Amino acid sequence: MIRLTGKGITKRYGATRALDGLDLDITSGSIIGIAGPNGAGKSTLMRMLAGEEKADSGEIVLQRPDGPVADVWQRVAVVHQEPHIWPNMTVEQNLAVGREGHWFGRIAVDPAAAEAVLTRLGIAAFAHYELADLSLAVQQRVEIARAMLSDADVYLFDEPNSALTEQESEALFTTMGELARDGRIVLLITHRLNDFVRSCDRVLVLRDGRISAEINGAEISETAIAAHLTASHAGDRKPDETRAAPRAASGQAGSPVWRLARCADRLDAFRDISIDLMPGRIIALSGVEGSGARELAQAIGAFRPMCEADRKSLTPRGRTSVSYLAASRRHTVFHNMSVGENLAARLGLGALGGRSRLLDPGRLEAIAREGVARYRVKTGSTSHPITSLSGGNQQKVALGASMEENTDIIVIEEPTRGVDISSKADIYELLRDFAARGRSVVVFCTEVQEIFDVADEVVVLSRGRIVGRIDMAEIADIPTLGDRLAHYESLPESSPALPAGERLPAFA
Amino acid sequence: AGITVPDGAKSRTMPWGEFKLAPRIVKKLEAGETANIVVGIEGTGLPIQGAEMRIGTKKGCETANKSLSAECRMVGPVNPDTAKQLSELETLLNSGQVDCLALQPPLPNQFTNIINKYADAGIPVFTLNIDAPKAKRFAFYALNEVQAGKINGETTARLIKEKGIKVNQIAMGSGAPDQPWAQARMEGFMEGYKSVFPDAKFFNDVKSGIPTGKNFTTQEVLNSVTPFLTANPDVTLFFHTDQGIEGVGNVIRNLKLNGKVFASGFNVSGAILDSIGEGNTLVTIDQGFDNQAQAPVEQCAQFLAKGETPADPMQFLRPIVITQAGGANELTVDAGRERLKAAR
Amino acid sequence: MTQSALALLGQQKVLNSLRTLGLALAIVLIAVIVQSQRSAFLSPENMLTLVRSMVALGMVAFAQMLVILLGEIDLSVGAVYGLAGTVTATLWLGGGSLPFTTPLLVALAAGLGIALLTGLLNGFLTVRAGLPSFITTLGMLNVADGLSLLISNATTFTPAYNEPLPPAWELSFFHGLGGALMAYDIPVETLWLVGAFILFWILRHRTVFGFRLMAMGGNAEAARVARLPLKKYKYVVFVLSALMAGLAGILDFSYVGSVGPTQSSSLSFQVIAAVVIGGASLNGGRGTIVGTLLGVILLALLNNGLALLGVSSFVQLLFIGLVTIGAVWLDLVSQKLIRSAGQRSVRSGTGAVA
Amino acid sequence: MTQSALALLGQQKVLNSLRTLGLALAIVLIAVIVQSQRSAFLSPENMLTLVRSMVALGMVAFAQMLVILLGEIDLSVGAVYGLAGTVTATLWLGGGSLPFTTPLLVALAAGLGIALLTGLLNGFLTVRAGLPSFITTLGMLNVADGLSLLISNATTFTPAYNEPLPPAWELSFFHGLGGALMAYDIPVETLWLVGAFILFWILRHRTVFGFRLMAMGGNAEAARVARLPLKKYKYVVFVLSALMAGLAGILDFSYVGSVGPTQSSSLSFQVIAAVVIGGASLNGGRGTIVGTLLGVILLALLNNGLALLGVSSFVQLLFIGLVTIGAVWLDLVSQKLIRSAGQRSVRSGTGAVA
Ligand SMILES: Nc1ncnc2c1ncn2[C@@H]1O[C@H](COP(=O)(O)OP(=O)(O)OP(=O)(O)O)[C@@H](O)[C@H]1O
Ligand SMILES: Nc1ncnc2c1ncn2[C@@H]1O[C@H](COP(=O)(O)OP(=O)(O)OP(=O)(O)O)[C@@H](O)[C@H]1O
Ligand SMILES: [Mg+2]
Ligand SMILES: [Mg+2]
Repeated sequence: MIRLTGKGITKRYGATRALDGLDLDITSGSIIGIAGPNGAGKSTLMRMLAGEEKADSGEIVLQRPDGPVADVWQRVAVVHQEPHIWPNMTVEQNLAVGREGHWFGRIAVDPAAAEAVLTRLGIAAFAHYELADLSLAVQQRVEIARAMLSDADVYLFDEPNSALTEQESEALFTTMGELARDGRIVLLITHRLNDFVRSCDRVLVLRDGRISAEINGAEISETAIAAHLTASHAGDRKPDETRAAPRAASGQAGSPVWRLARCADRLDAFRDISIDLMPGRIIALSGVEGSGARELAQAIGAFRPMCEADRKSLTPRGRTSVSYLAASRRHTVFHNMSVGENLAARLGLGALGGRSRLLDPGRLEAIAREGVARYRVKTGSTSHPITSLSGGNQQKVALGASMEENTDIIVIEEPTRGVDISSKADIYELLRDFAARGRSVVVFCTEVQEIFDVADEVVVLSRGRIVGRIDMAEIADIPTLGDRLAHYESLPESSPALPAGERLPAFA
Repeated sequence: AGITVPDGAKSRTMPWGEFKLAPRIVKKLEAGETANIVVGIEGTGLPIQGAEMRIGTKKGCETANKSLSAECRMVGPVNPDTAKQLSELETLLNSGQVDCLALQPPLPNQFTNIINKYADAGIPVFTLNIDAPKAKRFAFYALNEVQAGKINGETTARLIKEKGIKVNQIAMGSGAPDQPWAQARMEGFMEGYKSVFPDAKFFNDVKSGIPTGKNFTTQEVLNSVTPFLTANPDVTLFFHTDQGIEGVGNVIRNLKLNGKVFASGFNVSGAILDSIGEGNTLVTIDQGFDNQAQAPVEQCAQFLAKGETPADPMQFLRPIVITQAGGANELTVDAGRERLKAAR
Repeated sequence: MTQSALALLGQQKVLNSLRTLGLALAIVLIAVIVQSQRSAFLSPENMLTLVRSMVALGMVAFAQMLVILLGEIDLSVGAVYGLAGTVTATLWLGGGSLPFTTPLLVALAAGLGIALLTGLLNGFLTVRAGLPSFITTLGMLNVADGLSLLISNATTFTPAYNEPLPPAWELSFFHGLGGALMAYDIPVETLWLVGAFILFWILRHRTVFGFRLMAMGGNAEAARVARLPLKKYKYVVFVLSALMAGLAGILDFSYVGSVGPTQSSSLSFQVIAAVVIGGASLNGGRGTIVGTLLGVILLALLNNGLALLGVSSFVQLLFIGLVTIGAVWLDLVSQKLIRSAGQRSVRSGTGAVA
Repeated sequence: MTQSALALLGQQKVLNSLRTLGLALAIVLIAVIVQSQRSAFLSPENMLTLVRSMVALGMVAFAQMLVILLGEIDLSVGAVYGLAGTVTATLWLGGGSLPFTTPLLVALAAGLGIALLTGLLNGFLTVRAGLPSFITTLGMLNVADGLSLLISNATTFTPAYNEPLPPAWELSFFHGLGGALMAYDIPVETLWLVGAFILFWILRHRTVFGFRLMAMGGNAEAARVARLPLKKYKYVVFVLSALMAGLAGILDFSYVGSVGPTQSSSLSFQVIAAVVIGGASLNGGRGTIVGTLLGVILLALLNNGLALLGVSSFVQLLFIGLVTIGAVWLDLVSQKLIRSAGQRSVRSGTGAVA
């Protein structure tokens, strides 16, 4: 049995206490969950355990059956919240970095092991593709593969499945379970509470840099964890109330904001797509990696070329405006700018300019303050660098920036990626408000819960075509939705289907 | 309809050994084909120098064409670049594109090997402006830098004496104070000046010339000489070894030091001549870059057509001295302007 | 320092504005050393000389900073500087390889026009063809140099002694552009520097343009997602950079009174050095106009100081190298010190409260 | 092309290896044009001249590529190239500003030693002090130039005519380093180029060192987290770069037969241009040795071809600029074509199955 203990771990960034004398005692055997609101210090804890940064004070001990380990970090493998990968290298090369083997010759990891891991994660077909060309979902799986390939005692997973679908997550948890049963310590951080319920025997709740509660065995349920997470926000909704009731308004009359008729992708990721983007409606696109759903979202967001049936290229016409938010923070956050500047980055002179048509710093500051309050960004000040925020808070800023644009259509990939549950409810509400003003919202998400909570209508894609449409007014609970989605995705096509991974790479 | 190549050109005993004109060239000339005379210089885009040498090459070519059919080309990097100049010379040699070479190496003796390669391949080589005395070259055409500096020093001192100007300290500057030619000019200037005023006080010596910008542009001179003269009010005579004298004249005018500080130097331009007219600049020496290129081109034709080459390899050209009033062996400002115009 | 001043230091905004303090410190230090050796340093004449010597470098550097802020680079400025002057001179005065001359105003327009064209071409090749701007502008540097030499035939032009002499009003107008002296013998050229500083400061810090440049330079990919007009802005910065280079070339021509073939790469090099010394990052997304100005001052001051001190040219090179490294180092160190002082104060502040 | 060949193109591996095809194409194109005009182009003598002219550029560029791969830059190579030669010459031959001389071997060691030292200093200032390498190496460029002038006193050294003449074995040994001719008149120097190519190719593509350089250049933060030895590697590449520059300087000294103060910045510029033309990215993480070689060949070929064609030096500049841009453009276009052909084939492949 392996035991990992931490005593009084403290880490400060400027005025922020990210970890405040945290004590930890965990043993191998099962997956241990760590829950906590955004900015609680979860990722910081991971960094300390992995030795990526030094704690200000405190002590971390890893006890193996044969004695304590000298350099703890050497026995720790991490899956980071934002993938730490090398975009200029192929998937195969990415796996090899840091464990190149012999000094001389062709560099590669043990091909059999690599092949096995990649196949298991469904990305074997991409082995020779450069990561820059691949989507966040693939990049995240490469990060997972890197951890899987290392022989460690402690495995840390920081929101590993925030861009994975239900089935893909399921497969990941199976693997993690195997690791745990094999006698390793496995830690899981996630904001999808359901993940804790299905895979953990023990959940630690982290708040304000300390472990504030612990839930064990049968007590673990979504409500129980949520209760701990939202304990101090008395006025907050319970998660089961997240799903607001605007469905009544759905199906409103009116002309579509934009009508897609038999559209296709230039690179053939999808074809034959007809959708009406109605004002006031939130449409969720769903589909596994390679189904074309993500690409369709990008195309509606005018980020990817799309053409009509006659191969003419297509962009929203007339006065219709679109704003698009990508899934990866690498594509949404301006890391050289402050929180406030990021919130204003997409705005034009109309919003930022003073009377002299020059940039008005006061105006910018006001917008920033408003944004920080509206999107519940946990930050010391609007002038802090965005990179000093926790993952979830960065997401709120990015989301805020694109919503502040006030376009006719907003397209968002993984709207609440990494956002804690209490903020999720706020974000759904904001999206709904947005739609209510006669605008149209399109989301691409991989989480069934999220689709259930946010969508008015679901469009399911498989192999580049629409295979099903679900009107959410007919759906009563999450399992029903899950079944419907699984049903559409497994529909046989006229010809034998290829495994998902064999399809075209999803060029980002 | 070619010429008969004289035996004196076909083979010749030089101080450094036997020279045999390449049979290729002989055949060519006797068949009446055009001889390729190549002038390879250090920098075709250098201010003054590049333009004047091009004019000299053209003039020389006209004379050359009186004795044989010749085509003259100026080659070289735009700005000094030893490696590029060398590989260009090698390329031209290999492809048999040169029948006579007039070469300005970037530094004394630097291109000894390549000159020897040309000579061994039967191609006559003359140097100009900068010499390679150890190499198998026929002759060298240039100012005698020390002598030109000396004449400048003597003339300057004479004018100072005549006008009763009081000189406290003399500074010497250059765009390239590290280069042998610049140091030679300073050496000559000191010698010439001291022959009149043995007790003259010099701010710096030959090895520590004041740098005024390595690109020889007036902008740089303004930025360096202005603070220098401001900081050293004792310096009342500034000798500049090159084009920078134009900038020194500007500085004296800008700082309103007319009648207090004087300059002497090298080269001509409208501005330099005007400064002499105003009396701020006492003496300038027109190096005659055009002559330096013209002479070896003409000599190439002389050799190929008549087998003649100068007995003394050091062919020093007469420095052209320009002063306000002119004098024996000196040009007046107006005569200088005429020359400048003609050079266009 | 008092507790409250220290607490102030903890604020990000204050920290950001102190970014180039170390550089300013280095400049003051050098000035003090030079002044202690040569009292003429602080004389009005020398200060004028110093400022005047910054004109071309500064004007071109401000625009270059925007290019670098966007994550690109413009190596061609030195050549464009030369080309604009040469084209103006050849057209106006004749004597180059063009068979005709034009009035001054046309020549000036042509000089700026060819600069504009180079900027547009730089933009086109970088944006449309997708070439790295290092290659685009390196190529353009050679092309512009070649053109300038071809057009002028490597001649040196001096309007005041030209044959035929241009009309008097043209001469005085041209002289008035940069060379003429105003009250206290201040050359007109310095006004252009001041004007350029104000203009570019506003452009960088008080317009949406500058704000977006920063965003685009920091993360081009995110800028694309946010649909910021990246391509258009690239065109604009390249055009601005080329125009400023052309303008500076013409102004220097006016001030110096003559123009000839120049060594173009050295100006480009100096300009980029000034921008980087001023704290801009060659990766884009970071850079201020004040920083750039400090970089320009440092370089000009070094040249001026070393000339005042009468240091030999070999030793000058040594000094320039060492001081450049030293100044940027000092800047880094002082930034670190300020930052940690700020953090300490914040922490002790919170400690007191807790 | 047949279906299977197209399918092959679809494979990422093949695509990656075709990366510099367009550049090779441009080179062949230029060669064909020059040859059609001047039959002497392909003569053995001219080929030897061509290859010889690539030696210094190539050796220095290979090492520079590693620096750039890591996302840094080394501007000081030109100055180190000059410094190593000058130090060797001054120590060996005397006549500079040093009051003593040493035997050749000591002088050679000192020449390489001072190159090593510059590399270490570049590494130190970049790694320890955290200065941008642009500043570090720009400063070092000036320092090395100044030192070189100070030590040599700007003298030109010619071993064969030195006073006193060095021992015969020293002269022939030194000549043998780079200048001596082997069979078919091939200069020894070219062997060094071949050796450097092989060495650096292995280093870049067949060792953990090269692999990790690529990783570190692609994402330094991820490399830090993966605990790759970033700092050590930075030292190594700067040292390698300086050493190769020093070595090239000494070899060229041997080949040319003399050495004097040179304009150093032009070599640095050319070297970086060759690396970038060869497809390396100045942001790091991308670059190959074969690409760099092609970049070097392109530049050398251009000089050689234009000299052969007898183009005037002003027009040469124009051509160099245009061809540089054109070649890189061709490279980009051909990459895109190959890529989309590959994608089409993959798609039609899947289409057939579906
Ligand atoms: N590099 C940094 N500089 C300054 N502050 C930081 C830095 N990294 C983290 N912090 C701060 O530390 C706190 C904890 O951040 P951390 O990333 O650990 O949160 P988290 O629990 O992972 O949140 P999330 O669920 O949003 O990912 C936050 O307040 C954050 O702003
Ligand atoms: N308001 C908008 N709403 C929807 N689509 C838009 C909008 N503005 C631009 N687009 C589309 O987004 C894509 C990128 O637009 P943008 O004008 O920002 O590009 P650009 O960088 O200026 O490039 P270029 O003008 O050269 O195409 C284009 O396909 C454009 O048609
Ligand atoms: Mg986190
Ligand atoms: Mg546009």
